[in-house]
Amino acid sequence: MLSIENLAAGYDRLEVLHDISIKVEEAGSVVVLGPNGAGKSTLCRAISGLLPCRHGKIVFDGKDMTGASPADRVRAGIVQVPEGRQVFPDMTVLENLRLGSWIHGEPKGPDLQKAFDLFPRLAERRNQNAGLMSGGEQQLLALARAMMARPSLLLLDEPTQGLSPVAIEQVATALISIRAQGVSILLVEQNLSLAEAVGERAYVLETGRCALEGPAAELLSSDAVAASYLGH
Amino acid sequence: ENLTLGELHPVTGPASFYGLVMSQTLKLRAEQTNEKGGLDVGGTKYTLSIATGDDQAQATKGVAALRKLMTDDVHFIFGPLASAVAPAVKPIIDKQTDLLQIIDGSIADGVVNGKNSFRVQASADTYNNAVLNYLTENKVKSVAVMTDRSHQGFVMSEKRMGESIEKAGVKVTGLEHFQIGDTDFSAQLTNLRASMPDALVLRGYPGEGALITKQAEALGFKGQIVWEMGAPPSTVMKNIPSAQMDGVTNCIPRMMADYVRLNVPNALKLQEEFKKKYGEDPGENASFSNDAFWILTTAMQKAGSIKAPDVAKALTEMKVTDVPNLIIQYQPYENGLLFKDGQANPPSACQVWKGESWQNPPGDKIEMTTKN
Amino acid sequence: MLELLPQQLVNGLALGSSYALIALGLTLVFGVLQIPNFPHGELYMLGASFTYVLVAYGMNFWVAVPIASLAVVIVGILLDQVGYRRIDTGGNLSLMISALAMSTVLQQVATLIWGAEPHTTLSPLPGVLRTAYFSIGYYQMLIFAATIACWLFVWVVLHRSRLGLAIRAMSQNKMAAQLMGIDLIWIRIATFAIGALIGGFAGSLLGASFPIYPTMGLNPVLKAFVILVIGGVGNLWGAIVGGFVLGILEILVSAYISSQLQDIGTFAVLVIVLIVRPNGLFGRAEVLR
Amino acid sequence: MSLLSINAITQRFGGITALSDITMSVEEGTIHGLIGPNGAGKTTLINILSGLVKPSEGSMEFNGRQNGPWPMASAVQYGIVRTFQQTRVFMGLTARENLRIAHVAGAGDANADDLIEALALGDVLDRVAGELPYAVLRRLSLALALGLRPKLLLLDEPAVGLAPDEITKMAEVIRHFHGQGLTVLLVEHNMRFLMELASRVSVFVQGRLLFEGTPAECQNNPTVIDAYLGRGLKHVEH
Amino acid sequence: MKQEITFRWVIPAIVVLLAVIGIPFANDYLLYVATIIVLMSILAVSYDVLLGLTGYLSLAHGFLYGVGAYTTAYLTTNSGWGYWPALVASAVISGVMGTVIALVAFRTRGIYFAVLTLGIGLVGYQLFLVLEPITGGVGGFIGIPGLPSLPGFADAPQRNNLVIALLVLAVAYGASMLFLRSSIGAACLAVREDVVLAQSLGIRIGMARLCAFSFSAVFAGAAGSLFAAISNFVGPDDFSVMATGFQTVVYVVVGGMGTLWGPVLGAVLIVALPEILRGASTYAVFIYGLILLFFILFAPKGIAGFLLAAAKRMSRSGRVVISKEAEAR
Ligand SMILES: Nc1ncnc2c1ncn2[C@@H]1O[C@H](COP(=O)(O)OP(=O)(O)OP(=O)(O)O)[C@@H](O)[C@H]1O
Ligand SMILES: Nc1ncnc2c1ncn2[C@@H]1O[C@H](COP(=O)(O)OP(=O)(O)OP(=O)(O)O)[C@@H](O)[C@H]1O
Ligand SMILES: [Mg+2]
Ligand SMILES: [Mg+2]
Repeated sequence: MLSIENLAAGYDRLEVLHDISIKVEEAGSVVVLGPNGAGKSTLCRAISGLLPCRHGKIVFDGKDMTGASPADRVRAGIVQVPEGRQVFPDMTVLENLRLGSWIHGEPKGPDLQKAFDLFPRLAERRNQNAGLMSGGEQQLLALARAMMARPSLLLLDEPTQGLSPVAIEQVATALISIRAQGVSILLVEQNLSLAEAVGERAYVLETGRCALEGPAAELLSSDAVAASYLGH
Repeated sequence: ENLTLGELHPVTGPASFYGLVMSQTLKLRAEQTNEKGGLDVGGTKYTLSIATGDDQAQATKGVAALRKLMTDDVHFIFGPLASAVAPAVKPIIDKQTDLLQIIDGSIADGVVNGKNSFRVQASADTYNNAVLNYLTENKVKSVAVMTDRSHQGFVMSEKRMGESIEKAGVKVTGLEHFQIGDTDFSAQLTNLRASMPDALVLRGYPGEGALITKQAEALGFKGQIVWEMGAPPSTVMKNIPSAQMDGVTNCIPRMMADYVRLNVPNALKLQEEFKKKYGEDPGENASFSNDAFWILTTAMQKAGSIKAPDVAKALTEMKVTDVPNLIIQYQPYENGLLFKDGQANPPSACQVWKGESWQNPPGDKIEMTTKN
Repeated sequence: MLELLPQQLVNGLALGSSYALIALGLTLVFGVLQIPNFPHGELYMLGASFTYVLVAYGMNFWVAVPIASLAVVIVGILLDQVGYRRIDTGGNLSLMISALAMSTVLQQVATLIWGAEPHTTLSPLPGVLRTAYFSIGYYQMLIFAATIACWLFVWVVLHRSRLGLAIRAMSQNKMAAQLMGIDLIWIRIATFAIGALIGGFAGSLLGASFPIYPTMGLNPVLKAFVILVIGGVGNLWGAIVGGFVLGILEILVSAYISSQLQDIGTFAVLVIVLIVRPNGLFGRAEVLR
Repeated sequence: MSLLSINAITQRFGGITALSDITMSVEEGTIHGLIGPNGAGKTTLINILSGLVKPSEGSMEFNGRQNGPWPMASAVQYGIVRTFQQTRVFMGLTARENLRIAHVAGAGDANADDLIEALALGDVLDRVAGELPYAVLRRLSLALALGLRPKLLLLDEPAVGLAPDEITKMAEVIRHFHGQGLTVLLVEHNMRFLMELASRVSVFVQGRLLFEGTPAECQNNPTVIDAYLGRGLKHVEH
Repeated sequence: MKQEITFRWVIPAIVVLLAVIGIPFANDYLLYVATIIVLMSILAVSYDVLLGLTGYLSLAHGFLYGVGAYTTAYLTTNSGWGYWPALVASAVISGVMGTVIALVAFRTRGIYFAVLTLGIGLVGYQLFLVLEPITGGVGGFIGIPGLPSLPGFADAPQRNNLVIALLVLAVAYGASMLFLRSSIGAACLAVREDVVLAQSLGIRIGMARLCAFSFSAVFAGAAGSLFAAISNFVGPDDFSVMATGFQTVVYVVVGGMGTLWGPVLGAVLIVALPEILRGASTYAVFIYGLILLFFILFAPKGIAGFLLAAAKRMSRSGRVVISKEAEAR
């Protein structure tokens, strides 16, 4: 579904990612781990087109997306839940969700209903401005909003930041169920339990390079991860 | 020999419409003089050139421009036009002994010293008296006055004018103000209309004048409208349909177009020459610049010197009849002198709008005081 | 004097509607893109000048208005692409200087083409409605109607259209808007186009009652900023109400206090409004998180 | 003696009651945990205690002083300092300037070196905060608060978004300053982190104080498990 | 950062050097233009303390500059004061005015602050027009005594003016540097970057920004006072919002905000440019606008930002600063 070859990206004169290659299978799920500042978010931005590729190739669904605009990528099905929520603060919850389904025109009733079923808090607060929600509530909104776009590849950049344990459980359930519907997932996560629950394959980034890669279950329990990632 | 004469006029900026013509007139005159072999002063032939100091009608810019002219060894200055600039350059000019200024534009109070600064343009009082004469001659009983409060000359003489109107037995029913660039005068006009004056006097620039005239009519003012402003028909027409101007009277010192209409030969000559060179009409203020040029050069010839103090002395002793080529028919002071305390005295009159332009009222005659 | 009040209020409404019309486009661009678009005054001037030129060449006024307004749209989009897009992340103040510079350049271009002298297109709708209490020009009534129509138009675009949703999204979070699949470039162009359209339209209409000259936009744009703030930034309704408030205030001060103190009175009231309501009449306080 | 006591604080936003009738206290010298589902009102409480938001009802006492809450500047002066859930430092200034501001604002005695060392900021002092990695920003924001030498530090999710090794560092820092006598009110969703540090825990649900006890009691309380901890994931497995 | 500190000394050194070399030879016109540049630099440097340090955009400073000018005009012409006491009085009165304005204006922020001060500036300008007995109305104030001569400059008034203006600039620059380094300066920075965070750190933000405003008002008054004495004439037009008020912002932004030396360069460029363009006559303003546009487009952080980046590149020491701010919002 998504294949990234020898990608390099960065900010101004600072190159953050060097020579990254990652594959996400159709309906597959990949977790990306790594210490702070490893370049995980940068990777997400490069995939969704917010940052230009300096080198390498991004192929999605058989099409070369390397130079495509963010909007084109969204229309192709690559949808990101950005790090740090990024809701539209002065718009209501409902409007935020409407924007989620921007590429499809007005949101379909069932899509909305699904989002509200998943996170009832959003239904309760549908007319509250998103900026007035608590941190965790905003995070849930960001997630629901991304689902509204009916992605074929969902990029999640630390979606559990600031979520309570129960909410993380809900998110895990949701992710597992949308994967079951055939959506591919690329998940950046610090929370290993979620990573384990959702991921099939795992990559570990370190200072902008792929340090380790392998089946998630294996990798996450290996000593190598403990050494490179947990800092023990 | 070369002789550079300086000018302070706004050739750029919003006032350039007025300033540019003056600058062009001076250049035209200098060129013609050079074509005739230059200006003969005491046996030496001087080739004239005009150095333009663009003041953009702003005080600080004007001072810088004057300083630049002075460092370029210029000792004679025409201008300024803008009343913001005239007082700002005054302290510098007052202090200078080898600098001579002839104001051809500003009518501000207190900018002429009669020693090394002279003015060929009228003073504000001349403007005001033109209106006053009109009011008394036409037996107007009551009048309301609207003044552009950013116009130095008009504002500073406003009180004097009000007093003299009352003294002449005309009732002042209201005094209102506006500002250049304003576009809505309805509040003032509503008030003034309610005070029911026979006449409404507008003091400022034609752009606003036309708008006020238009809006006064829309608000139902039926009395006589009297302008007190230099108002070339081209500008007036651009702001108001000519039909709505019918019957408006303008009382000011006579200017270029007026002299052309009265067939004053020098005016016709300038009109023709200017049109030939620049392709358009010279506009109102050209007459002042033209006359300033001739007055200065004649004074130089009379003094036989191009030293400013000598020329200044010649100016104080100059008679109206001494200067050839004048357009404006200056009224001589005692002994036929052109200046008194540095101020010349151009005659004023009223013109009435008819059809597409100002017309001299029937029977209007000009008393010729100069060689023409 | 009180018997003149109806007339003065009508005067104020007429003046206010011209202010509001100019402020509307500015509010849109400022509210959405946070760009202090000083050249909005020049767009206004160009709307008037283009109309003048077209009418001078014999075109019917009502045909000239839409053509001139559309021509201004092109200039508006150019302004953005040349002067703002490059420095969009450079902070508000560099945008402001850029705006001032472009204002100057446009004024000068207009001076070089048409000269500094004022022009007017003759009013296409002369005539005055006279009642027992007040009189008002038909054309002023038309402008009043145009103002309300423009406000409705912008309101519908912003709050009832998909484009509007995207415009608001962009104004709140550019990055997230991109992630929704919104093409920022086009939204930006659309915003500027609408802003310029209204600016040009305002100039085109008002040019038939006011003199047209290169710096004619200066005063209106300053007033428009004042209105923007009185109403509350980004609030369309505020722009309309602010425009009328300012118009009526100016008239009342000038009528009942002194025409010499017109500006002092008006701006003193502005100062008081802001002291009492630091975010304008309809502005909301910023949320602190 | 309680350093901080909160008396019947209620906070309403329009129709929403974010906090209702909260009464609790924080003992001097403890690390007091505060947990609860998203939107329970934890941040709102911190906002109130630090003087950013005025409560609809209720009062607080701090360090023998009555009639709180106080405006922010006074609260800081009395020794109540907070951090923010979303990282907040002076992004356009260097780390050094950031610290200087905190230093200037604080009492002024030179604990700066101690801070820089404890928070491992020595290498980044001359870099503009905006270009620093997230984890360092998180520490820098803590350094700003600590630079004021507070008595009571209100921490709003200090570990959020941090990788495990950084979380360990963060815990060490908090423990270090706690060892110097600092009292902490700690809001956090990372249970392992919180349970390791806190000696008492309060649980908010929907703006109400649901439970208060030791971490162990808390983890075993069925209502807390239902409302907050959940059962499915091995949540403590960080 | 190191380059920044170097520039802070290098630029004044260059100014002094130019003055020492240039003053004996320059003609009156150059001296006058240089004097105006120095006056504007005084305005710009002190204004930078407000705009650059706290981020508050005031458009009332044209008015405060005018207050200084009219105070000196009135005191020296009508009340027979000597110049130096009048200078001090002008600075004080303008400072007090500034403080009052600040107390009112700081209830707002952002664009609201800018427009509120714009309103105050407009009212102030109108007051100059209306308060005729004190200000002379539209006609202005004529016949203001010039600056007293310094020893050795008695017969070169233009040189004398420039030297005195330079001395005041030195005072303004020095005071601004001290302000920047003081604890209030630090507090101002905090206010500019993040008001809420500043408050949460216990900074009395009201006090900090008030000090910055008053400080800039004092020097605006001093600059105005010099202007009155140097021109021997003051009229309202120089103090309108569109004139000095906006111009000061332009000096600071084009020069480079928050650096103190940048605004001096800004003032040099913006004041000198129209003089250089005098030859272009009708095209002058057009070219001026284009150059201004060019500068801001290609050096959005001002001349100072441009120079600093160049210096950095040369010493190849660092990376360009990209702030995360935009994203965090
Ligand atoms: N906008 C930016 N400008 C400059 N540098 C940046 C920017 N964003 C990130 N960086 C730098 O790029 C590097 C990688 O950052 P990135 O955000 O991709 O890391 P990450 O793995 O997502 O970390 P975290 O776990 O903290 O989210 C860091 O050194 C960071 O400082
Ligand atoms: N200014 C406000 N206006 C309206 N509602 C608000 C406001 N501030 C907070 N709320 C609501 O109050 C509730 C409590 O918010 P708070 O931020 O305190 O939650 P929290 O416990 O910190 O949650 P989280 O763990 O997600 O950060 C939320 O439902 C939020 O939507
Ligand atoms: Mg990240
Ligand atoms: Mg919270």
